[in-house]
Amino acid sequence: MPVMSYIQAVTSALKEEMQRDEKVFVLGEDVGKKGGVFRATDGLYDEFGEYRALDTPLAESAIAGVGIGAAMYGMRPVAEMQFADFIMPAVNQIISEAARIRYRSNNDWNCPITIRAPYGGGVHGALYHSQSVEAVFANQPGLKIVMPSTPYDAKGLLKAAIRDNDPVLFFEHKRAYRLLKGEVPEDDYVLPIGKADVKREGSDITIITYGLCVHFALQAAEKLAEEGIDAHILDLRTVYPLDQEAIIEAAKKTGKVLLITEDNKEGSIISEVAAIISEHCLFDLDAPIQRLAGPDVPAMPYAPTMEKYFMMNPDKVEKAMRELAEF
Amino acid sequence: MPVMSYIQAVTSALKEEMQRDEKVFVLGEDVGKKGGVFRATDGLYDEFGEYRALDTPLAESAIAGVGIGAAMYGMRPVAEMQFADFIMPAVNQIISEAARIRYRSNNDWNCPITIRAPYGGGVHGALYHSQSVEAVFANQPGLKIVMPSTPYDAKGLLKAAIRDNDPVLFFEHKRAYRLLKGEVPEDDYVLPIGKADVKREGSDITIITYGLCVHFALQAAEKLAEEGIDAHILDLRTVYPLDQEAIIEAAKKTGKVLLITEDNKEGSIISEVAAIISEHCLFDLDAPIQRLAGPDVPAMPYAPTMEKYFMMNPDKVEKAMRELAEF
Amino acid sequence: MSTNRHQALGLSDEEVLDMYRTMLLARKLDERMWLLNRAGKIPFVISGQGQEATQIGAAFALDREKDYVAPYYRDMGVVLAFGMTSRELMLSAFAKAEDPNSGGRQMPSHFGQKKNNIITGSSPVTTQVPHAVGFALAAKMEKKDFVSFVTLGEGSSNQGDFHEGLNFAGVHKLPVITLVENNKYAISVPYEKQIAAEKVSDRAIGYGMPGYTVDGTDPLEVYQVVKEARDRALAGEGPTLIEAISYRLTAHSSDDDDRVYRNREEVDEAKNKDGLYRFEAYLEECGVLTEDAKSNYIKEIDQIVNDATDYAENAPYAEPESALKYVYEE
Amino acid sequence: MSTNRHQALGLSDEEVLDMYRTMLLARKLDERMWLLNRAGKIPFVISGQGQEATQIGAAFALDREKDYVAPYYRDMGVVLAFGMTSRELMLSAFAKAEDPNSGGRQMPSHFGQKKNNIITGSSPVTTQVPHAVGFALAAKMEKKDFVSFVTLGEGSSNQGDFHEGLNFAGVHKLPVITLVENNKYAISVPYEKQIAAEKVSDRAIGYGMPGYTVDGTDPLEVYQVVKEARDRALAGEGPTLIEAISYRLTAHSSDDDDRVYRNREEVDEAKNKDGLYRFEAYLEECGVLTEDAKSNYIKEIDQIVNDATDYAENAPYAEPESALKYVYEE
Ligand SMILES: Cc1ncc(C[n+]2csc(CCOP(=O)(O)OP(=O)(O)O)c2C)c(N)n1
Ligand SMILES: Cc1ncc(C[n+]2csc(CCOP(=O)(O)OP(=O)(O)O)c2C)c(N)n1
Ligand SMILES: [Mg+2]
Ligand SMILES: [Mg+2]
Repeated sequence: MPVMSYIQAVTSALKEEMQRDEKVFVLGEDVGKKGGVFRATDGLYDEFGEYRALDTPLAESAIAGVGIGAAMYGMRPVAEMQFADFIMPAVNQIISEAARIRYRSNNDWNCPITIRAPYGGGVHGALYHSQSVEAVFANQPGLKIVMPSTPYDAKGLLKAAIRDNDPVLFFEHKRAYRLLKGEVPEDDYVLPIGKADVKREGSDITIITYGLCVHFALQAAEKLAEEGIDAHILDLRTVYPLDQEAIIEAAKKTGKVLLITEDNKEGSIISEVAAIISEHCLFDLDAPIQRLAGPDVPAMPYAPTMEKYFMMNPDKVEKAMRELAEF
Repeated sequence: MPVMSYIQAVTSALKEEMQRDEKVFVLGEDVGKKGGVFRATDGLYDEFGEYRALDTPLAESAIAGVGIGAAMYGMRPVAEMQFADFIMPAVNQIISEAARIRYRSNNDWNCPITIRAPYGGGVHGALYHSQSVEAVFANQPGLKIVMPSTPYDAKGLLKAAIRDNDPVLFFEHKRAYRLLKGEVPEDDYVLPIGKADVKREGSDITIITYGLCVHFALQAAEKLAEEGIDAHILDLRTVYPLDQEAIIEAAKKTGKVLLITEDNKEGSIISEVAAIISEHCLFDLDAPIQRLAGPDVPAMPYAPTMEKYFMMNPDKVEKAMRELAEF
Repeated sequence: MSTNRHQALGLSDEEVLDMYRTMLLARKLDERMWLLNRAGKIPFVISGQGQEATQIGAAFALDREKDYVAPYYRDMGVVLAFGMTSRELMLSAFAKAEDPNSGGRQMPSHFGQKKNNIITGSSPVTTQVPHAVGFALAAKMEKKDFVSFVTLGEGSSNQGDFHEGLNFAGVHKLPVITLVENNKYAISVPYEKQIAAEKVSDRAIGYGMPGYTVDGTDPLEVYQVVKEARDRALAGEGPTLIEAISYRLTAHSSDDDDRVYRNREEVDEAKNKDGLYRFEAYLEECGVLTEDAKSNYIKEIDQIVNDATDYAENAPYAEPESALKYVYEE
Repeated sequence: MSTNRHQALGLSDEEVLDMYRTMLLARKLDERMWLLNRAGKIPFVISGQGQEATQIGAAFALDREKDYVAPYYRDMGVVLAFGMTSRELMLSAFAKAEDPNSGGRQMPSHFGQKKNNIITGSSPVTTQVPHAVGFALAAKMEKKDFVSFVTLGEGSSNQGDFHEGLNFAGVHKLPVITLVENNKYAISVPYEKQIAAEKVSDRAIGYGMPGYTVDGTDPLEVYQVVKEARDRALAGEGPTLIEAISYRLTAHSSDDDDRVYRNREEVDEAKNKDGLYRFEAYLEECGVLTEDAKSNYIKEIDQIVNDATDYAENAPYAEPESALKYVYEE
């Protein structure tokens, strides 16, 4: 199997889906001629032409809203928000419209749009190019939110998102783009949206996380394995709606649970994970449910000192894992 | 003490603050001549003139954004979103701007805006005039979100919000407006933002909730008291950031916790409450943390059958409380 | 008979009678809904009274088989013209399960019906503008010969989505027609407190498209401008912005009391210029509408409205648990 | 000496020399930042090169004691004119604790400094437009004699906030001046794929305000139009929309490679029309700027830039834990 970077996996998913289905097209700021500011849509303009790799005006609500209209017609738009931080002007279109179209029309209409956006920090992006925004949308039935942690998952889940008949938000960690590499099949494959994935089997402590933090947890787990601490790592992959069954199973497996997110702590995805566990497996727990997250400040600062203080990393994860194991 | 309805409490808070401080003004759609679609700003146009009770164009991002600008200058704008559902076009201004102004300027600038909006269902408002929207904002440090449950709290907290030097979202339950009446002092008073409030002392089960659901819980508690079930009821009042101390204390008090929200369940305010409890008082619990919430569908339908199915009410609360007591 | 205005536009007598009948039907259904609301039978009405001429004039200029419409809540005239039935409208007013718009999930006048090319709408105003642009983009990409047509109130033209949607359409010369139904108020707020432009159509130049302001109480004037816009759109010449000026004859909705913010003289004056009755007079004048035909229409429509009301009133609500359905594909 | 252009505008020789010096300083600081970036010393630069004439022409037409500015990320010229120092700008480029804009929290060029009436800005484009309108609303309510001034790129004028903000200002005739710095690209997307209007200023009529398009490489032309706009604003005549046409001489930012989407000839042609050097030539022609004075400026500025760089490079970062401060009032 060829080895690909995370962003190559994204690009190849887009390309293959566009080859497979004429209705698939990408739209967004600089996605055409330039091939995207991260080059995720590189080559699509040349291969598929101006309209299927459409440079839009700088207007996120229109990118989402025009995409929603095209999706209702029967196209398969893949809209790009240049940075996840800039999805905010499109919130009304996403929450009030995309998420509610099937429901409000009693199944008469549907909205098969995919909205991709690079999220996350550790790239000197400062307050507005580093954020995790999933929590804003993770209370909106009708939406699905996918956040893959590996090139393999990125490709298989992006294909699934594009083929899904409902709106999917697809957040890609921008630091993962070139940092993470992995084997990706050349054949067409899709992975199931809505299913978490065990990334490491273990028996001492359970880590539940998603996105780039999966990578940090795996790194930390290798180190802790040398000390005889055996971590079970569940990758949520779809952060909304959550895979309750997998969460419950993973929590019960070890009875000691650490939840990790790069986002601010209060009101994050892992709050819901904690709530599910405390609702369903309270008596299986041997330790309080631990949460490791960004501090509750608006977003990570630019200066390296403060960025590092905010940003998740393997050391912070390792420390929290060890503490839990020792509980 | 005079008895006032919830909406009268809101109106009198606005009026008194406008009398007290010339910098305070209200702006929004139909808040001037008409006095608001719910009449929350009734009389302000006549007393304070066109500009201090300002009818704006129909454009929520401008209502928030112009208010934010005026607040940075040093005014005390109280912006009204006609329905909480229509706050969505203003999300970018609220999250990217209001919430981050103090932080991003390293304390050089601040943004003392209050944004009021009627939320909640049970009024035949259907999908877009019934929603709880607090979860969208409850992951944004820099913001405070206040949701009062009584006329007394509404007045004291709205005054506190207006005097607060940071942005406050103030959500008023539209069904509470005329349903709830209570004693409200004639003198000036403020209540602390960020503090939960015990609305009923009890020893068997702990209910933690906010908004109109406090009222339902109190009603149910009276009934259950006859059966010898003694409920402790904590009203969050400020749903972001949460009053962790009060939550932990209330949970420990009885060891049996029921969390209630009218919002959809997954990713709601009570998910964070559950996470706090499971992090801090796991070994004090005698039962799994129960959550009672709206179903995970986009929003409540219009037809009375389906609306009732979605909407929280005293019977649903009573049933959940009884089940928990019997656990 | 000398050529009259509608013949000059290429409209047959049959067609204008059909227009008249549809306007009258919209008005009568609307009036009935207010009665039902005042009788406590339906919780909410929001009304198109005073705007029927705009709506019918526009809808008849479209290809009602091919074109897609994204109407707003006052557009009963548009959806009737596009094939929604009186029963269906009443089912929606009563929030019954059989309502094709939403199965009773949405408030009345939140239209949507795929089989009739009516795009589902919501309450937050102006979100439909980018949607219509999206349909037009699909038409261009797929080389289909339809246009999309979207309406909104003049107050709603102040939303960001209006600007973003129209500019997108202008840049890509998409076949979309935007009709602003300027009824002079946004709830209580009059035009001059809403919009700084003298005319809403003054905004067109900012989006590189032609803009027109027409008398929205004259269905033929609206017909003509929409027809021309449609021709341009199909010829690849891109979008058009149209403002049709009328007046909101009722309160904003059944929840509103308009006496607080506008005086009766103003309303009465507008009632004297009611487009429905002026069109009626025109058709009578040019001999197309006879006394007999008119009373037949009135009788027929009365029956239709009664039938629709009875049918809808007796229809069942959706089951409570059906509230759980159709969040995602099933 | 016969009257020259700047005297006709009421600008003294001293003032135009000050303008020139500020333009040159902005350019030199900017160039240094690119060098620092390429040397790996600062992670990011976003540049005003090519737009200094617009910025300085505009800023000098304002009352720099009273007026409030909401600049966008290319506006180094504006903030220098409003009193931000070279050291302060470099502190921001190096993300040091002493940076007055944000204490090193924001990327460089995210300006804000209360004592100099520079309103704090963010990355999401166009949000500053409603803010400036809010300041103007405050001026009107409080009967103060200041105006607010806001800038943005032409691509950013497609955001909903532009529309909503300008219409609000137009309806209430607020003293706000909106300057669109049209540098012909939004990152890689050229004007014609961004904006359907022939000119951005064509949008003014839709907001009931005058609109002007001027040559943004000529500081005097910009000065004049902003001055007139300010006079109108103070006279209660409301807002103005100004478009100043220039060209982005650098890539979008230090992260961008512009060779993918525009050819070198186009860039070179624009460099030949560089407003800074054309203004220099003008001042030399009319005898205001001597060879001596010029080389003194260059020397002085070189020193300033060196000093600022050294100072900022050696300044400390904020403590890690200070990331926790100032979420709310403390
Ligand atoms: C985003 C949003 N904000 C507020 C409302 C509440 N609202 C419903 S209709 C309306 C006025 C609309 O005025 P206009 O666009 O002129 O249309 P008209 O009702 O006059 O036909 C308002 C403020 C809404 N539906 N959506
Ligand atoms: C809301 C938002 N979307 C996207 C971006 C990313 N972005 C930064 S600058 C820019 C282009 C801006 O173009 P223009 O307004 O013409 O200003 P210029 O950079 O040319 O001066 C884009 C797309 C952003 N900052 N904010
Ligand atoms: Mg109107
Ligand atoms: Mg530009």
